Amino acid sequence: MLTCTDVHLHYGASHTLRGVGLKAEKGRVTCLMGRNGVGKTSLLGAVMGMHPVSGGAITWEGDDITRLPTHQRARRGIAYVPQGREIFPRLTVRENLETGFACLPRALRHLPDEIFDLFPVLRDMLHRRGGDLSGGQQQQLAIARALVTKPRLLVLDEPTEGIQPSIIKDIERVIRLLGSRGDMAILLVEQYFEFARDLADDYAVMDRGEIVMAGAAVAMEEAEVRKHLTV
Amino acid sequence: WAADTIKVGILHSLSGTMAISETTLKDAMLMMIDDLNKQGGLLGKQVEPVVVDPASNWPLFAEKARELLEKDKVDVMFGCWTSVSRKSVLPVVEDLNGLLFYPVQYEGEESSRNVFYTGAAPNQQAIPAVDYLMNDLGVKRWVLAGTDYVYPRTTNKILEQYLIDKGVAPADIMVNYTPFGHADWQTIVSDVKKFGSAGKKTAVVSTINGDANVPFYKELANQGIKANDIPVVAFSVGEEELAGIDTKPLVGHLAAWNYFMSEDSPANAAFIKKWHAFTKDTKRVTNDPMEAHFIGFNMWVQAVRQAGTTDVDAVRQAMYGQKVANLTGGVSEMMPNHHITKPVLIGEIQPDGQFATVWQTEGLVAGDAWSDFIPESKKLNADWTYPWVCGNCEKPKFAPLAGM
Amino acid sequence: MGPITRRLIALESKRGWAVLLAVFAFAAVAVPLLNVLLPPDHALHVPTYMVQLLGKFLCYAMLALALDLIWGFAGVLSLGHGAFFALGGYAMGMYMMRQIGERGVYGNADLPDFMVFLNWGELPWYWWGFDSFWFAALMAVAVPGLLAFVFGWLAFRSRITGVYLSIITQAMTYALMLAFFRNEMGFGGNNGLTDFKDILGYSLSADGTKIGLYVATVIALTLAYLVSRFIVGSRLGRILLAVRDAESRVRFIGHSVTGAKLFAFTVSAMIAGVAGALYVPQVGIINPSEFSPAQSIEVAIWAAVGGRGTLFGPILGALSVNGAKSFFTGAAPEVWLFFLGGLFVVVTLFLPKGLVGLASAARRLKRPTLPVTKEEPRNA
Amino acid sequence: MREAHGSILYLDGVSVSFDGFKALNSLSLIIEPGELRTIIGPNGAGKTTMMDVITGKTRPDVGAVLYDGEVDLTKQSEERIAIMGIGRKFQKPTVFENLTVFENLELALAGERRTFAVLFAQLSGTQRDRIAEILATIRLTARAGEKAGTLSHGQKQWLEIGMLLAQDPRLMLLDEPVAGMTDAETEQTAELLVGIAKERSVIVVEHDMEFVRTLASKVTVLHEGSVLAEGSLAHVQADERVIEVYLGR
Amino acid sequence: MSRILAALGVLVALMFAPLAPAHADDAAFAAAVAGLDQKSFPKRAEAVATLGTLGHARTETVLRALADGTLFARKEDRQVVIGRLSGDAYSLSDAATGAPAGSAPSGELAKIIANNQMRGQIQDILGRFLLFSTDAEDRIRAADQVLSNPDASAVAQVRNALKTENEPAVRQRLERALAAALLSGGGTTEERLAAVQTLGNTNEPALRGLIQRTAANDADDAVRAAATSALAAIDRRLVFLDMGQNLVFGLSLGSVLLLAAIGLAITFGVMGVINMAHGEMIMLGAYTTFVVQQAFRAYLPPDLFGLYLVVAVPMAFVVAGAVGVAMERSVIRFLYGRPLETLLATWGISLMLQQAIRSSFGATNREVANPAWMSGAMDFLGLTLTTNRIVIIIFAAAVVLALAAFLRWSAMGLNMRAVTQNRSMAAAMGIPTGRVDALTFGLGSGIAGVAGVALSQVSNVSPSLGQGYIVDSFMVVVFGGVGSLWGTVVGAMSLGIVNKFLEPYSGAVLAKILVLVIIILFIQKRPRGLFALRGRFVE
Ligand SMILES: Nc1ncnc2c1ncn2[C@@H]1O[C@H](COP(=O)(O)OP(=O)(O)OP(=O)(O)O)[C@@H](O)[C@H]1O
Ligand SMILES: Nc1ncnc2c1ncn2[C@@H]1O[C@H](COP(=O)(O)OP(=O)(O)OP(=O)(O)O)[C@@H](O)[C@H]1O
Ligand SMILES: [Mg+2]
Ligand SMILES: [Mg+2]
Repeated sequence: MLTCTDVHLHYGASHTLRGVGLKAEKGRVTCLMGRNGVGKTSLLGAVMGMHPVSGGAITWEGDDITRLPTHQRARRGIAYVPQGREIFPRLTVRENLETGFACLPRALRHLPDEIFDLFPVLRDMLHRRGGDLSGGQQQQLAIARALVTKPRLLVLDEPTEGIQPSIIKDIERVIRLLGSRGDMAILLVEQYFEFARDLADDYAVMDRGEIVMAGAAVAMEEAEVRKHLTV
Repeated sequence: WAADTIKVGILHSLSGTMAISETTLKDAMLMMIDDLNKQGGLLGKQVEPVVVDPASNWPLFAEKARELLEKDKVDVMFGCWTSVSRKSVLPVVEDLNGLLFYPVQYEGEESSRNVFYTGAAPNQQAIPAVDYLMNDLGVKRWVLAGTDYVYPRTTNKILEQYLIDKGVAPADIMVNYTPFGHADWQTIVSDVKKFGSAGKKTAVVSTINGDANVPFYKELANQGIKANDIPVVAFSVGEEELAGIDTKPLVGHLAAWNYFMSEDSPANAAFIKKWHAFTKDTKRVTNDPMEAHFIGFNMWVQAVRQAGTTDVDAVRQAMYGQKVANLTGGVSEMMPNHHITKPVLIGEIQPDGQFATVWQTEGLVAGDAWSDFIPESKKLNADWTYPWVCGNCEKPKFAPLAGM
Repeated sequence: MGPITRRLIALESKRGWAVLLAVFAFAAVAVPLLNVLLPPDHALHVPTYMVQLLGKFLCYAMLALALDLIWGFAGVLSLGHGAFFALGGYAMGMYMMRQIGERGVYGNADLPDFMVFLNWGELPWYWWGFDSFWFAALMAVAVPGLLAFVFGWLAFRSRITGVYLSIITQAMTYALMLAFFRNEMGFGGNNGLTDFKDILGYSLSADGTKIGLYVATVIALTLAYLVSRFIVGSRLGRILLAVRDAESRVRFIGHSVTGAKLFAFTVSAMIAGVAGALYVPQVGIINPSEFSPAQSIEVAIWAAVGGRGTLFGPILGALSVNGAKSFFTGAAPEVWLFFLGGLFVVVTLFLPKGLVGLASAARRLKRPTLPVTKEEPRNA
Repeated sequence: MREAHGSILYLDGVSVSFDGFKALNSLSLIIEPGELRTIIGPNGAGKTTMMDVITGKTRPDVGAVLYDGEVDLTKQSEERIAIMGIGRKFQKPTVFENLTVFENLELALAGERRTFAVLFAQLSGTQRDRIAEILATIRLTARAGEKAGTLSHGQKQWLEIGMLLAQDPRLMLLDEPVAGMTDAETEQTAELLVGIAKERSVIVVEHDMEFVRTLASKVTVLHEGSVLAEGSLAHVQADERVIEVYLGR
Repeated sequence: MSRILAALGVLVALMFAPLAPAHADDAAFAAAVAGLDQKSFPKRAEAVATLGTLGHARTETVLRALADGTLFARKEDRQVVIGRLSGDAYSLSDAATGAPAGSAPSGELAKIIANNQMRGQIQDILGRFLLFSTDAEDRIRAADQVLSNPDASAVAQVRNALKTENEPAVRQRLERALAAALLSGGGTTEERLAAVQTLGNTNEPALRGLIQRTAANDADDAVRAAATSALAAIDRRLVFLDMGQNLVFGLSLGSVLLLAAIGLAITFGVMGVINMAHGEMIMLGAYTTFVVQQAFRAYLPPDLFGLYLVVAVPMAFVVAGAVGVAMERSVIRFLYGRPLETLLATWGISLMLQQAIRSSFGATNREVANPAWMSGAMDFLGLTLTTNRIVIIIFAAAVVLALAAFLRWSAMGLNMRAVTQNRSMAAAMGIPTGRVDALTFGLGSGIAGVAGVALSQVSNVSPSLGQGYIVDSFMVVVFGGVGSLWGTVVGAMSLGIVNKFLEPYSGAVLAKILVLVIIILFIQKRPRGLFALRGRFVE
């Protein structure tokens, strides 16, 4: 289980996360919502160790990972689908996927077929450079790349951005499937309310660097949440 | 100002491209000053070296010279290697009436009241060397290869004129220039080889400068140009440069200087011994510009003693006719044109990195500031003796200096 | 008061002007006075060689300023700025060579000495006109400007950016260096132009001339600074910054990237040319080594040490690096490179914004944003 | 050519290929003045490439791209095209990170473009008001003085839209303008665009069907570089092929 | 004159007995040996000539000693001795008789020095002895000796040698030598015509010169005409040969450029670090070579000396690589994404490294010798290929291929590229970015060090060695297209070749300028280098 307790984060002088607490359990999909600029990405960044937190603790599978460098976290089974795709532009699609091998033992270093079942375009484009793909193709690649690492915690930052509806549906199915398998915790940031609502087992809403609502999805009051999402 | 020491400025690059050559001269100066102090100094005072690093940067030479003269108030400076560094310092020493001893062979065509040239002028190096090749080795075809700057250009111009005067056909002269630090000599060496295969004895007169020599000689060796096929006579390659090259394939190639470390004279043996003791390294070599500094420094010391002061004007006047035993067994004398008399030696490279003298002038040759082979310069006169103060003119130019 | 005047005044804040004036007054008035009025043994006396040294450094500062205009603001790292500097220097050097007249060693009023002894028959055409100071002064600006314009036009039009641009500017200066080394070029080859006697009739060895040149340099630097300030403070300056960040995006909002860069590059080259023209009479020599790529890289180093993109920083950087160099080569001639090299490393690691980073870090506590922009939102 | 006359944008038989891969395949499209057009299509269908062609970023291998019925855009530089009144929001937000939000808008603002003129240009009162208005629209008034680089992803999207508004183009190209926006913001954006389209032509690319519905415009479906279907949203949504390649079941 | 005398002497000697006679006049020989110890070089040369004419059994020994510098005059009695260094002193044997003559320290001996002219004589004399050596190599060398100094006087000997020669390679050489000797005077018209035929299909410049002279000066019209057409044929072939030669020169220059640049293709091309200390990494490699060489000289038997390069390559890689890693960890890693600062910091580091080397090794050049297997030249289809250049071409190719394979196929290679393209995302994929950065930089530096080993073989080793390469290296990497290894290869080769094709026409200085101008113009056409990365991700 991932737990964030009282996480604070600063960019220079600006206090972006102000004591955030969050949990993501294995076998469940935790959805994080909030308006632009409230700190969702920053929180995921804190979980990944992209930016050092200025206070609080993050634990994963019982260990304190607050100060671990990013790649160590990845090696502990945390995979990240960042906002803005962050594809390696000059690596081919295959090579992009293979970067995920870095946290796998040698025996497990192969590309699972499921990935291509989920994103058939990638199979056709294995030799095209990542940077040449269209926006949506890149987004698919980013998700696939995270799955290559066989994660136990999957962190997704607006994974549906720029993806065509039919594939969004596929992604939704996959996330649900992965979530229900029970061995993976999923932390999902999503603006698209219906998508989030349909997927979430748990939810949390952020505003101005704080968690303002949280709980099980079944108990979520849609109107309340929507209020936090409107300006 | 009754300073309690006499200050000697040392203006040699200790970093940058010229450090390769100039660092040694700084060490040599320190050694000689140290030696002098051990013998009781000068005019009852200790001599204090002031070392600066002009870093192979020409404007910095001027800056440092000014600093030495104005801030450190040195009584004399020993320094410079390249002509351009000297040219850069020249206005400064003239402006502030300083004294500079310049120890390197150069292209001539200069005469300054404030500079003493203890290295060779073209007539003390190039012309005798060509004479030797022509008369003793029977060379009929000539390659004049140089780095593209003023010293080689001038020297080659003088030589070309000289050769043509001696009846060499222009077709038998090949002139080639390369950039500074030229590292790829394949084409040129193979051209030389071709040029040399015309059936006439061919020689290369090299004014190739500095770093470029190492790859040049390596290429010569590899393309199999042997000294007895096409000898190369160099004017800028001395013991110091050879120390950086494997000389075994180069045995027999030549150099023309006024001093070789291999000279068999007691003075030289003593000098080398001191040098090895001073540098604590018995492998360190000595070379021609070091000897030039040796002569220049001793002349200056004598002149100061004679004048009883380090005052520049007085010392200058005392310099003329000053005689100093050089390291090759002769006695060099300072001429009124600020050049000295020197023997001209031709040496062949030996496997141990030394030169063996194979020819030398009968007596000593006096340096010419103005070459006889350049029409405009032939008529010029260089004579700085009091009161006819005239360095580059046909008639007196300066009024007698005040107080003299 | 016209809008331009208003903008000129708005270039600096009140404090900015005060500081600028103070520095200017100190440099242009106090330093010469301390030299002339105080006796040489006075503690505050500034010796003439020091004045001359400062003059030389200020020329370097101007060159660094010129580079900052194009590098700091448009992101175009020119590694060939030494070329513009040297060309300006050669223009002035040619004028001073012509001034020597019959006082050359060969007494030939028609030809410079180096041409005489290499047997040149007559003065090459590109030396014509350099008998006139004003022509030379014009050329000192026009030649670098024109070269920059043509070169820049070719390069920017072809969208050569980043290191590619840096390298071709380097190739340019390198090629010019090799060309000027050639004696056939008629610029004195490696020895360059030396042995100058006087400028505008004043003897170069006279203290008065030295101080005059120094003051001229201070004034020129100040003007160059103000011109640069004006440019970077204008909307064009903002476009340059935008070009630095995302060049192609600028095109999509309709601004001409080529035009903006070309303008800055040309102005920058002209400033460098002026710096070179002032430099030569003060150091007494101009030779092709000023074209050497290492020299141009060093200019970038000065700018970086001082703080890129601040105009003032590069000036500070040039002064301090050269001051340090001057000091260390005298004080620790054998090991000074350790000090200088170490200085560069320390500055990068601990002063990421250069020397001015020190000052502005302190100032930022009081002033929240950039001077040019802080007004806008309030009015909006 | 007759068809081109009177249209604001006219694409005919445009093909673009990269190393043999056809990103656009004989694409034809006509936009009328004042029209709002939505373009949808699977990932990789060529939507962004089409915009690249229109704005001069990519040159087509063959085909005609005419603006205003006569200007051949394939012969124009990016600057010229922008000056002629075609503005674009990029799929991946690209703003000038080292300029403030305000300055980003100032540069985009319609007006002087000549190099010497911008050297002396100054903002007039009305221009300032315009920028203020836009800042309010994109809800970045509070951050006007901050460097654009510090904005969050969504805020950069907004800033891009703001820059487009400031540019005041005759033809606006928006590549996924609501990606990363909340549902409420999406709605607002839709309203904004509908408003804008009253005076100028707008082309929007989006995958968000809700948004497309709100726009209530003619929809073009692109697939493998050419037009697959065209018509009202309801019409294309009912098209089997569109469901197959794009919408999914 | 003395040369001809010597030759004549040999001739006489050989006419009496093909191998050196055993009972010549010992007294005359001793006198000639004593004559070597004179101040005047011309006199010494005469003595050498006399030695040649005497054809004494010890002639060869004495002349060899003279050439090798082991012939001395004992200072006290001016006895001419051959000295062999044993310990601090020389053990001596009388030069004239070979009798032991005790030993003496070097101070008591004056070396008898041969000058150029004498060495030439000795070579001629000894060379012709070799025509009858039992070793085919020796005979070829002797024939070449005649060939390079053709002289009418050699005709008889060469004919003699041809009578007994069976080795085809030697025969061919001898025939040419004979032809050359005949053309140099002494041959009949028919013989000369035949000689022109024989030499007409060679390309050696020396022989071309001979034919040219024949075409101009021969007494006989027919011979002149034959020579003229042979000359034309040779010149036609030479045009192609010249092109071939230029190509080889170009490839060789290209390889040097490539080696200098290849490390930079990693640190700058792949990592994006503007590494101004790159040249100093090359320098470190060169100094490592020097140190290894000195160690070999000091501690290992001389016959192993040739292997010092084999040791130097890995050593240089390790030394430069380690310095690179240290540099990366201590400075550069704080500067990623700030290319400006890396420029500044690495410049500072480069200054310090230079000074460090200067302080510890001295400011002057250090001598690095070519091992025997890297010296000399070989003939290939009429092209002279110097061995060290060929080795360098091959070495450069090997380094590039190894590196390309590493980057392409190893996991590390992939990680390197990923890290440099997007550092934080690479970390999120579990790649230890810090280690990868350090190793990448170390690899680039190490390769630069390896390049230093090669460059020490053609160039000088001094503290400012690196400065000489830095500009060219950046030029090559950028011209080829940053980030493309093949670009670097092609860039280096094309610059090398263009330079070498221009040089014969324009001279070295202009060629260099022209190459720079070509780079500037070429970049206009390809603003991102030869092998530009294309695609939508590049702006
Ligand atoms: N690198 C940074 N430097 C300074 N400020 C930053 C930085 N990254 C983000 N911020 C600021 O921190 C705040 C939170 O940003 P964050 O990216 O976490 O928002 P978000 O909730 O993910 O928004 P969005 O939905 O737009 O992606 C924003 O106000 C943003 O401007
Ligand atoms: N430079 C290029 N090199 C190779 N392929 C390219 C290049 N540019 C685009 N493509 C390919 O062209 C196709 C069209 O890309 P484009 O970006 O236009 O798609 P899109 O319709 O905008 O998709 P999305 O909805 O995902 O943004 C894609 O398959 C893409 O991979
Ligand atoms: Mg976000
Ligand atoms: Mg797209």
